[in-house]
Amino acid sequence: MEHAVSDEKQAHMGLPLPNGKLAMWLFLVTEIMFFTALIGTYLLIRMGMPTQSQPWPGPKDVHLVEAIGAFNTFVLICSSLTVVLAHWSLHTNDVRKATMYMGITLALGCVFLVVKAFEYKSKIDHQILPGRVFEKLDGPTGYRFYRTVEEQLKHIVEGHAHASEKAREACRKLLDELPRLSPKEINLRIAGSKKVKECDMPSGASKEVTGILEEFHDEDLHLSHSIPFGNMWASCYFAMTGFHALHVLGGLVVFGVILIMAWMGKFGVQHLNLVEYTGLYWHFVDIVWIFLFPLLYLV
Amino acid sequence: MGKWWSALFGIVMLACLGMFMVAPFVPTWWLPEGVSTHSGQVDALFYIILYITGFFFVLTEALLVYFMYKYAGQPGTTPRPTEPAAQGGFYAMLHRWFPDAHRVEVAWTIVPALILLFIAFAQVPTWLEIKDRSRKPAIGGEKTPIQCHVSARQFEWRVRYPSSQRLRNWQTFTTNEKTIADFKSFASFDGAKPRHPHLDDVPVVNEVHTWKGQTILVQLNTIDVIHSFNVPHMRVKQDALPGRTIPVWFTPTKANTRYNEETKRWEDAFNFTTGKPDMGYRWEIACAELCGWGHHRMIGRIYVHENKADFYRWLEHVEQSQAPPTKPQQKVAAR
Amino acid sequence: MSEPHANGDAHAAPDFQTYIYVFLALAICTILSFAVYGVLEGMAAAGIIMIVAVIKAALVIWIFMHVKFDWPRIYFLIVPVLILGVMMMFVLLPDIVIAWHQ
Amino acid sequence: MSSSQLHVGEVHAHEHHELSFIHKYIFSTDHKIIGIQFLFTTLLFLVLGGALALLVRTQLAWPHAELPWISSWFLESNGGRMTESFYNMLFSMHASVMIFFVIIPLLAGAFGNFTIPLMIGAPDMAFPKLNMLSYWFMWPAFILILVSFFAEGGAPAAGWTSYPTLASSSMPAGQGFDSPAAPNSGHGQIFWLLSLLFVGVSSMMGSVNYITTIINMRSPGMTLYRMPMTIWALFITAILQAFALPVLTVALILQSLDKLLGTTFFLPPAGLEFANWETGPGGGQPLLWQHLFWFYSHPAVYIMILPAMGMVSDIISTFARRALFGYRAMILSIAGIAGLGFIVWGHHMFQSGMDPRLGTGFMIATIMIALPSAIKTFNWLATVYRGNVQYTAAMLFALAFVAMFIIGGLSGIFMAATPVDIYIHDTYFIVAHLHYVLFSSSLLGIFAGIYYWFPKMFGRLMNESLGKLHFTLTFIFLNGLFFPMHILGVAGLRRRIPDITNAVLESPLVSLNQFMTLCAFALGVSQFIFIYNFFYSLFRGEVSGRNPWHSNTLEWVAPSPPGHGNFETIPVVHRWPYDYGDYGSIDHLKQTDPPDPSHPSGQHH
Ligand code: HEA
Ligand code: HEA
Ligand code: CUA
Ligand SMILES: [Cu+2]
Repeated sequence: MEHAVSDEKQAHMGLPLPNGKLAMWLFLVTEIMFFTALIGTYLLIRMGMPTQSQPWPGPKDVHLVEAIGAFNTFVLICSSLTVVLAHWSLHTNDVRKATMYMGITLALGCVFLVVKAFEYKSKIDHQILPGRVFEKLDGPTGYRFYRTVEEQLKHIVEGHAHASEKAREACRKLLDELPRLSPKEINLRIAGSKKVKECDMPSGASKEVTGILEEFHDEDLHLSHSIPFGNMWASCYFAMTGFHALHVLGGLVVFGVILIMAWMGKFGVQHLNLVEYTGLYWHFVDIVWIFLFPLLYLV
Repeated sequence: MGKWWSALFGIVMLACLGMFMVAPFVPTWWLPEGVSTHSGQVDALFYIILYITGFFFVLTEALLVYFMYKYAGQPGTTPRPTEPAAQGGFYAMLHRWFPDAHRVEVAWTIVPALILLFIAFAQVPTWLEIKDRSRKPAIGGEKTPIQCHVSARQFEWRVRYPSSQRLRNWQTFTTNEKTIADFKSFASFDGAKPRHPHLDDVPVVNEVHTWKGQTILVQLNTIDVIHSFNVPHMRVKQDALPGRTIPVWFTPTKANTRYNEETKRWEDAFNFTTGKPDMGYRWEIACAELCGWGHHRMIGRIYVHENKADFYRWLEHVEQSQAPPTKPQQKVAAR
Repeated sequence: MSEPHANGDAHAAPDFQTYIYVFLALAICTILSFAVYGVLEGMAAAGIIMIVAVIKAALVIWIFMHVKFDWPRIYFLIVPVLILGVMMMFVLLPDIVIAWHQ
Repeated sequence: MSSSQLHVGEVHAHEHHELSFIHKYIFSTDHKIIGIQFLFTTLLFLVLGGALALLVRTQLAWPHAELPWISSWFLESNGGRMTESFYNMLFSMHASVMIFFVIIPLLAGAFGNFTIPLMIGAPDMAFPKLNMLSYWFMWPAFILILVSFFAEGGAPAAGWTSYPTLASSSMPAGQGFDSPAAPNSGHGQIFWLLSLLFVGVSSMMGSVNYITTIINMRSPGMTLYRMPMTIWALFITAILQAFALPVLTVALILQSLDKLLGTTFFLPPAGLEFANWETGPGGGQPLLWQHLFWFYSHPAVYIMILPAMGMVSDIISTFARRALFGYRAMILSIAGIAGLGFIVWGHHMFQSGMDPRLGTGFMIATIMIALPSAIKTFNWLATVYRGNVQYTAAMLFALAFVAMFIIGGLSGIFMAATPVDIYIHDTYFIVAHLHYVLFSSSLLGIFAGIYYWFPKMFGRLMNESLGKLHFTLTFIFLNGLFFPMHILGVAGLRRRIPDITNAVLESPLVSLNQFMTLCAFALGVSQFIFIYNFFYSLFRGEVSGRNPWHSNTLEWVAPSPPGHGNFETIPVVHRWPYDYGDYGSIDHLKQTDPPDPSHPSGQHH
């Protein structure tokens, strides 16, 4: 503080806590409320809406790989460690080591984001996006479903996707039959009766049908099918992980700035506070993920 | 000059008070007559609060005006010192936290606290009786309500009654499983559409009918935005929430509908005591939640028939007028 | 910004070893919750997994974020926010979760 | 002692180069300038909000009248008459502007910034740059809210509460940003949401800054229990904001996502059917918005009154020349209001389809809020009691605050009572309540504050006679305007309707509405006195000197207007701020007056 009254007196009247740290904690408090509201929204919607016949989608339904989430958790935990070690090194006057730890943290943060990006890509490929998942298949939605599937099938049949020959054959067959099928039947043919919920069964369908997706386990077959609460799931997933990712990005920017400072030789023990506050923020981001991971992937 | 200000405050506050004194005697300036079984309780609670708050209004404003008058600054006078804080016992404890506490402060904390607690707990029984689902009238016995489904949309109330036959089945005191299931099916909706629709349901628009003394259970729902089922005369108000069906029930204590032989319509706004049409007996369902540009004119009406027979007469009329055109079409409109 | 270094222990920090231990504990917790996910199902699994998550968060807050040292100075921020956050969700439960299933 | 009174001037001797105009008045980091910037911009928005209100009033009084010239200015009119959606837009924007761009930034932004460092004896805020940012983050908000007036489909018209699904419904993915529910809920609503997001970020920065400053930057001797009520109130308000605002931010973000990216947070599972559009399936909860919104917006109403209460406490004590009665009780009751304020949000939702049993809990909490408010009211009265009341314009507005807050608060009790609220909800009774607490209390409190601190801000006094005239007219006409609203509500007039001639209960109330509208116009015109007085005094007012009101608090120790760094010497505080009048020949003892055994402080220790 340029205009600070002498330190000793501030300490006398205020808390024995630097302004920056106090402000950082205040900021974190607002962040806690922010994520509480966000996660609370998710929990309430998730616990409130789904029913026995229309459960909340499991990780498999929405192409979510738990192991990847666990890996990312581990990455963030590591980065939490390195950032606290950076502070510790600076505390013990070891600027070089501190810089190194900062660098590792930055790298780990990047790894996290890259993994996240791949996760996002798989959602986009499978059209598991808010407002894009088909749930009820009657009325105009059914028609849109029909058109989407038609397009996807054409795409596969024309050979742009790396689908296996057999799978492509099945797709060609479905494409031929498409005009004669109702949207619900199309859905059944794609997903198979194990994945299609009772309410989405076309009336009179026999119960054991194996869908194209089931039959070929083909990750590259990007075919839409109905996922009850898929839209809501996607909304929550993207909102929560998206805001978390933005926070990660924010942290990375600060780490980047610190590293540039170090590169320019301007980084030193005088930045102990800066490193500590950044660390506080980074730990908070870590904690958010510690909750997001089980809530989205495991529970 | 200083005293003038207390006069200004006094006059304005008196004018406000006066307005509340006069309003009950101006015909259209006060609560409309309550015509449901619970309206009396609601009004009573209103008056309790009105008297308590009225008392505090007069007390505090009068003190303010009086102090403003009495202690208007005169040059040269210095005010007397504050009374010394009370000491000993309870106060010693109090003074640890409130070094400036006075006896009067304790008093004006505890007395309002008690009054407020009284106000709060006085509300609970009435509130639960009107809204709590455990008090919802159920099928079986003499208290069986008639039931209709109200689906709000921009900007009208779409009302659906069961066919007169099914309604009669509900109303017989010996109900079997099937009627019970039928009765309950009115509450289960998949979005806006009933999960088990009946082809013989009787749809009407913007009118809800029942008869005097008969509880009606409205299954309220909306297909687009939030609306509010607001019947001021019945002291009923309930928002219709997209995606949810909310039960609303009330029992009218007066009738307002008769069959007008001249116009061949069922007409409301009829005062049976005087035997004359009377706009005070038009009970409207005036949507009370902003729902778009037509919100202000989203108005339905409550028709309370004199007795059961009249009600069924009306229901059967509508049923026939809406039956498939194989039957000879009868021109009986609801209004 | 030169901050007043009000008192020495504002920067008192746990030593290197503690950090490593905490890190190991966190890693083990992560594996644990993943294992529970593979083995158990339903509410039991969910409960255990969430408890483990709370433990992890507590460890990070307590040691990594130095709350162990700063607690007397910042509890007045943390306690209310936790109360508020938890309260908000619990108050909404009957309304949004239970009411829907009626 | 002497060592602690170091000269700020000495320390910063090298800093006394002239700042350029831009750095001094535009991108200033000086809390006083920022406060004044907030003051000017928000007063400008007050004029806008007031103009919108007057249009609202016009339509209510003469629902079928063709508006001679106005109609040709606005696009949305049919045959010279205002369209219904245009009316909806008017009150929605009126309320949004008044709440988010006038009252909150005036109280927290203008007065918070101006008074906090001065009254605690600090040279500036803890983070001056952040402070500047918090002002400049308002500008995107200003611009966005103004842009929304010209958005396709019109400005938002779903009320300031923006309930889904009227506000939130969007076209199915890929069908553009129009709204199937109402044309104005399309693009305009999106601008509204983004605008409020910026307001939120700005307020959040402000509140972090205020809390840090008040906790850590107090001058020597300024213990917590020596802080003036203004500071206490602003402190607790900042805490309220820090805790509540993030929740609104989430709500705003979720609704924006619903509108922009097709998420379904507020869309029920089965979707909705509009006249010509069917939304896709949802899975969300319309009620969730109301919970999130009111979780913020109820505490927000206290954000909009507590600072005014603090200011009024100081002003009344100053001009009654008497110690504030029950200082600690006043602090505790503010804290109590704030604490309780977090658990009463459901009282806006009694009729919303919320679980009725929850309603009971919310009702009891709500009614109990009257208790701390009662303590405050009685303490104000007791402060005037045996006082030596100086009727300055500031004091008149402060006393009117008390008188009006009683009315506004008491009407709150009716609505808090769940069964009574069945009838009262969404009628003009609510409108009466909210204007009594927002206009007649908060805004009058703000006027009091402006008259009181004007000399400190600009070094000149406002004209007292004009001030008193302004007060008299405002006081009379606002009661003429707002008090009949209670009657309208009891008679059953619904709020938010452009045409009151439709329903049986409503149509007889037209003439009363016309009377109110005339009062509203008179009220609007009276404000020109204030505007004139403000600008006249800015340049021609009587030079005030340091302490024109003989006040005790620290800001009056500094020069008027205070220079860069506020105080020539760092003030050392020896007593609480309310030592008025009790000491025989001595009229008042400033907080900096050294202790003297013959003149004990009124505060017992
Ligand atoms: C500054 C703003 C402000 C303040 C301070 C308050 C204060 C209070 N408000 Fe108000 N309120 C609003 C702004 C505010 N409100 C707004 C803007 C809305 C409408 C939102 C919308 O829908 O658009 C609203 C709506 C609103 C509702 C919802 C109504 C509805 O929509 O159906 C309710 C219901 O309980 C309520 C209650 C209260 C209560 C109990 C208080 C209490 O804090 C009041 C306490 C004060 C007193 C009681 C007076 C002083 C005490 C005494 C003189 C002692 C003696 C008294 C007794 C013993 C009773 N308010
Ligand atoms: C701080 C908040 C605040 C303030 C100050 C006001 C001030 C006024 N309000 Fe408003 N109002 C609200 C907050 C506020 N209001 C809210 C929250 C709602 C609810 C909205 C909703 O339902 O969503 C509402 C709703 C509302 C309604 C109900 C609309 C409806 O439900 O249909 C009405 C109707 O009369 C109204 C009128 C007025 C009037 C005439 C003023 C007057 O007091 C205004 C007088 C002031 C001025 C005129 C400005 C000062 C003028 C100058 C400095 C210069 C002069 C300028 C000109 C003459 C153009 N307001
Ligand atoms: Cu429907 Cu308002
Ligand atoms: Cu409220």
